[in-house]
Amino acid sequence: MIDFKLPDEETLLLKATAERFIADHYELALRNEMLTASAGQLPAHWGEMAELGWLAAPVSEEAGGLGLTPRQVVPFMSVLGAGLVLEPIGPVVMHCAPTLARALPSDKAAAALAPVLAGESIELIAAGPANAPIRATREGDDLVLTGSVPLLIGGAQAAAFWVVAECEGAPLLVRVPAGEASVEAYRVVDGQSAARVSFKGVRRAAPEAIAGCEEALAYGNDLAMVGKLAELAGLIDRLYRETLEYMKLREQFGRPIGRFQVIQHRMADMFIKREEAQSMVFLAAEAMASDDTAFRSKLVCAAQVKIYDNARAVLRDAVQLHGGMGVTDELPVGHMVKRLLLLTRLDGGRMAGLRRFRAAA
Amino acid sequence: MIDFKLPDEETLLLKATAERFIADHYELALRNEMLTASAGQLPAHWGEMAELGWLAAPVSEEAGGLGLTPRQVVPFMSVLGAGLVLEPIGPVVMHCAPTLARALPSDKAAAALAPVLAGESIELIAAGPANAPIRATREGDDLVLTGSVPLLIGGAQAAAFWVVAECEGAPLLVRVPAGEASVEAYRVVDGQSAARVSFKGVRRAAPEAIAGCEEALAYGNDLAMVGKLAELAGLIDRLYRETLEYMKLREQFGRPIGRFQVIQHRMADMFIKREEAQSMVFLAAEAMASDDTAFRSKLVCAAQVKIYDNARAVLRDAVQLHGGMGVTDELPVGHMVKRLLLLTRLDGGRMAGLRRFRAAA
Amino acid sequence: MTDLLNSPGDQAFREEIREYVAGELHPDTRARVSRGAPLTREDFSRWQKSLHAKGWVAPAWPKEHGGPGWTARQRIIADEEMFRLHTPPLPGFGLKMIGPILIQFGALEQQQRFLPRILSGEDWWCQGFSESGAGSDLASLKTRAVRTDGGWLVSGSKTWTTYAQYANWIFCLVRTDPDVKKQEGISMMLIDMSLPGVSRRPIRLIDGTEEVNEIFLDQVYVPDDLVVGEINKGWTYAKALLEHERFGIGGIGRSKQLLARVREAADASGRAGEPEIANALDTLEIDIMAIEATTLRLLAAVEAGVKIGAETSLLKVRGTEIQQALTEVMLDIAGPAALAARDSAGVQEPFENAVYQFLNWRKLSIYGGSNEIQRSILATQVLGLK
Amino acid sequence: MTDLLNSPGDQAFREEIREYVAGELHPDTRARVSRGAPLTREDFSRWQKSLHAKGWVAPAWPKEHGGPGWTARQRIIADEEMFRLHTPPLPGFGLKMIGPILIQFGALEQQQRFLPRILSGEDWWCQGFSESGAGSDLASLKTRAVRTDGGWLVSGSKTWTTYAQYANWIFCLVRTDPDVKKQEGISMMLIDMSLPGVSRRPIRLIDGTEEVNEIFLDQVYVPDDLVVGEINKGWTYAKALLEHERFGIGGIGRSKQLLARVREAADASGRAGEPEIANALDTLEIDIMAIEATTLRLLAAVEAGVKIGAETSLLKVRGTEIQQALTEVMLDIAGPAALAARDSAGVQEPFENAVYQFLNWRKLSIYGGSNEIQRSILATQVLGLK
Repeated sequence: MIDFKLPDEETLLLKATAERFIADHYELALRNEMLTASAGQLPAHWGEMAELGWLAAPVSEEAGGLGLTPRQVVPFMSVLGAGLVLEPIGPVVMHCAPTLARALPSDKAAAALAPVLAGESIELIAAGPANAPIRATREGDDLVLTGSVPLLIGGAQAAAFWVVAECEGAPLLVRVPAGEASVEAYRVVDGQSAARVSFKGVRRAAPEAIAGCEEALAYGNDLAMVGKLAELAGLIDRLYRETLEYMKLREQFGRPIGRFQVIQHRMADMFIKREEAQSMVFLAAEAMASDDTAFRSKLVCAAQVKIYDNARAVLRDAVQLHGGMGVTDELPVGHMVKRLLLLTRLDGGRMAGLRRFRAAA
Repeated sequence: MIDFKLPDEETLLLKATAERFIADHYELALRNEMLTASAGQLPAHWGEMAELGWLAAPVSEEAGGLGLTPRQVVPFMSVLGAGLVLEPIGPVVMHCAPTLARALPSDKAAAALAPVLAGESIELIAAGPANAPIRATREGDDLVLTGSVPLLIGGAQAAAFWVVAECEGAPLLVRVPAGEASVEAYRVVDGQSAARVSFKGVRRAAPEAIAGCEEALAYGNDLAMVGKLAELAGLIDRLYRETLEYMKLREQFGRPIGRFQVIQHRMADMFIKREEAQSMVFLAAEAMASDDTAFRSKLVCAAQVKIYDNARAVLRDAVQLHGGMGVTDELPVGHMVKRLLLLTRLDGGRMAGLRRFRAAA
Repeated sequence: MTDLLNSPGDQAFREEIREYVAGELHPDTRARVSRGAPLTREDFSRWQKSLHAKGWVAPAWPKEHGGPGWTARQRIIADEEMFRLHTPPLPGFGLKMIGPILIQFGALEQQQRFLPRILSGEDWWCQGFSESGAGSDLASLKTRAVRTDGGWLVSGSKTWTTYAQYANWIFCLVRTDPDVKKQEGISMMLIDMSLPGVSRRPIRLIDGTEEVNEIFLDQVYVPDDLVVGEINKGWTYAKALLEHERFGIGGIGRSKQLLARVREAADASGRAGEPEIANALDTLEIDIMAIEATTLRLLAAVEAGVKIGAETSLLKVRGTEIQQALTEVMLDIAGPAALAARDSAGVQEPFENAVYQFLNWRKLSIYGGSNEIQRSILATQVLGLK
Repeated sequence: MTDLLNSPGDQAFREEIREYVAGELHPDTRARVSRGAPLTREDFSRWQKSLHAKGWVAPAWPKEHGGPGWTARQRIIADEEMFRLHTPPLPGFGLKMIGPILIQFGALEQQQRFLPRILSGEDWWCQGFSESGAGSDLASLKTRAVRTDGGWLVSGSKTWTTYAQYANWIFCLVRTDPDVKKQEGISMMLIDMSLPGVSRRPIRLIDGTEEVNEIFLDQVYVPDDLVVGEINKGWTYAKALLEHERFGIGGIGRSKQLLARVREAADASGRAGEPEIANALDTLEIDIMAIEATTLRLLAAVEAGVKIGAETSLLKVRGTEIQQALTEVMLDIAGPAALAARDSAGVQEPFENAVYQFLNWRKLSIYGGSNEIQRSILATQVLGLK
């Protein structure tokens, strides 16, 4: 059931710790320094994130997590996204950990997740592109994995991959230590560390693989999308606020440019897009609680399409209204724009979202 | 070869007669009176149009016409379109007559066209929808025609139809007197007279049919489109000018609304769309002179897509900027809007144009 | 499209509405609404009687004045279901405009005299705010009231007066003090339309209907007891009006019904699968979800005590943009099948009203504060750009 | 896409250009241009030498100053072919800005001293108009020139100075009279960048490049013979500049080259047939035709003696909108394949510069008079709304 109650105390607390973290570690100059590290280096503040309990946030208590709802985690993810963190928090916290917590029985999940939630082992879901999935073939008691993930955020920092492999028409989830994969590290446009991860005939004992994980994978994918949408909604919100501020300060032709009617209407539209983004990310987070997976998926896809569209429009106007300053690397706006570009294009974009929306009955 | 020379004297003369005609006959109140006539009644000023030589304008001199180029006829058609004439000038002058002049050898064309150009007989090209063409089957020495045209402008006023019928995979052009067709008269949204015209086993002697007319039909269709685009460009121009005038006169909050920056930018955009429409209709008219039919068709389709798009946008803004007055029937804007709607939707619209554009190599 | 409000309680409430409507709505009315045809006075008044009998006619009125006592959530659901079931949307001049104003600002005798007749439909009200010279600059209105014995003599003219041909009362903004700042010399008066000096000229609209009118007032006598609240405070009351039922201005129920109708037309014409049509309709469905979600979020904030002001202007802007876009997609689907004049021999179902609805609904972004005005309100009042 | 200018004479002229370019263009330069990669100083100067040798380096200059004597039609064709053949677009600060200004307003000695070195590429010029406080309100610039013996002492700073790192000369607008209306106290001066007091700070752009700079002027001495035209007339000269080559601002050649590149990428990635991609690209091709046709129509009017003024602003607006849209469609086609940082191990052809070009070209609608400024120019100067 969809309900738009205001955030509860836990939500606000978690969000406040994220705000403090960003203020402490992500001033632009500090962040630029981090970007000079090699792409394969471990993320700077991972230990602190673990200590703050963040890595365990949306994992059920039985699996060793804090049991926060998606709705409670959204504002927190928004702050981290707008804060431009470089740690692979989305892929681990919103994707890998909650997927495993659902795919495994809770005792096994707790055991598998313990080092992840403690920040000792960065582990990621590794799925191939839709048109080129990773394949698992049986050879005796072994599974042999072949395929690759061209772009995996955090891939160069991971200790292990949970490979989504297609085997005889159904997906399996198979853990592969990073050492057994071929990992080519690089940075993506917004400065995050990523990798092309390839599995060239990697062998694992068949009984290790987790079967019957479709539901967990679907849930995890939807939750990861909600995490990404939370980051985007945060970025949209911050771009809106910084642009509005700039419109009030910047003077041209003897008055603040925010007094020009054309600017006013453009800002009104940006406000509308920000409000819609806020609404849709909450709607998607609320939908995650539904048992009706088609309903859940439909609402998550709707939020994806709307927020991607609004993000692109806000990007264009935020840069344009900042004028020359908008195209430099000297204000946060330029950096936010690159992260926003990345987040809206990691998957098939609005068209893929729209097709899934259509398919969800 | 595309050349954008300014209009020559013949062009300007023809245009001037059209302007005088509109001033004399198409004041809004007079036009509203004409709308009360039954849809099947003959068009009010057809005789005068014939006397002015209009019906013969773009027909070759050998076929009894004036031999004006499409380029010379465009400004004239723009004036008539913007003037909201109710006579079926486009279907006869830009479609039927020039098609026949190409489909027939010149002596036969001259004979067939004489009563048409003299204004004695209104004759129209009657082609079925793309997905339901009219069929001709051979029975002995006869052709039997079956099919219908759901919407034919001027159809209720015609003395004869030149039916485009598919026969054994190729088109034939067959003249059918109106009395042998079933004609259901009605008015369309902009007040023009139209009809659903059906051929229910109409019999004609096979030798009467004109075969090998593909090229003439293609040329005639392209020319008819140029005529329609000329009308639309005229409507866009007049909507732009009337809206601009209104923005200078109408006062709100103590000043002409054209002084508000948001209005200024909207009007700048309307100006751009008007300029583009003018350019594209001339481009299409110029292209009609090309021997390269793919080149001709590509440019005509490009003009169609651009002008349809711009027409829709100008419609929206002209009404919106006129405010309440824009949604009444009391100013010309409301009537122009209805004609513009009609003209952009008589065929498959922008998507059909875009597909043909793509197909023209 | 997907119902966002679908808890067991929501579903039961929907069921209750469906059941009542099924037993009450006249099939002719239902058919006209479902096809987007113009509605008759009979359609409205017959349906108002049904709703009044059930106590549902004024969802947002306080219970003591005859409202059903629904929560905001229930009102949203009711609106959605009523549209879905093709009930006619009752004109809001009595129920959503002057009624709430009298409840908030009217004298007790005015409430007792007029409110029951608004609920029952016995009185039909129209609105006398706009003037032909004023437009969006409403406060520059020129209709004047001059003091006379025990009341006022009102002269001037009003325009865009919807359904004035059916109305027996009009509530007007008139200038009672020409010497002060323009917003400060305006009063609100209730005028009996059968009085001498009141006359009407219908305005023919672009879609061929005559649903709006010009109203002329020539020395019309208005006794003091038909002035609303205080003299010269009319502007305040009119502004309060804009805030009443402000969460309804997104027109979500209306948009959903229209979307359903366009989808049916796309299916019927075999064009639902064309990518351009499918993409446009899915995108608009998502757009509707976004304003519904925003409405719910803002409502939740209000219920939690957060002050929400002019933010609701965004619902008007987006709602009308969506509805106009839907009428345009309908035309895209129809192609030439929509082009015959209404009621002519050429009309083709289900497109017989498509052009006229497209034309008629151009007004949505013009009236009730044009979308340009709404954006300026957002920029100045919410964003603080001034 | 289709060539609109395709008469036999046009075709012969195209052939002449193709032949010369084929023999002269360095393959490395060609490769960088064709992939949208950043260009080096060497790319520009090598190519300038080739064009200069042929007399083609300044298409719009009068023949007596070293132009090729082409017609407007030939200039359009040359621009189109040069882009199509992936020649590097030479920076216009010398060839299209200060050169034409000196031809029109400069002293004979200035012309003789500077024009040949502009053509040959011996001098590299940059532009000192913008200041960080001024932006679109260019005339409010603050850099001051104070009178001294035989010349002026200039102090202040300039920004958005493209390729200043390569330049040895800068032409500046400076305030020579602070006591008159802001447009009337501005002069244009030519400054040798090797002088003491001139310094530079590169500005890192959103795409990671450093093609623009801030320039600081600290008591820089400018002798009287390096003032352009009259003192306090600089604003007039700057405005005349905006009208020079104004028919080129649509960037048609550039747009066509980019469209071709995006189409190739669509084909290479197997996505050219997706309706959303195909519709977007065909629509943009038509958009380009529309501004090309408009350019030709306006040019024909000028040649027939019609006065065309600020109308050309529409070419800037639409041209930049089209180019930016094309960089966005490129990203749509690329999807995640465009997301690796430039020159990193993750880059995937042909998308290795797609994100950076998208980011870099955001500037198109900002510089040279933002598109907002252009719309205001159209509204006030062409439409008469003021």
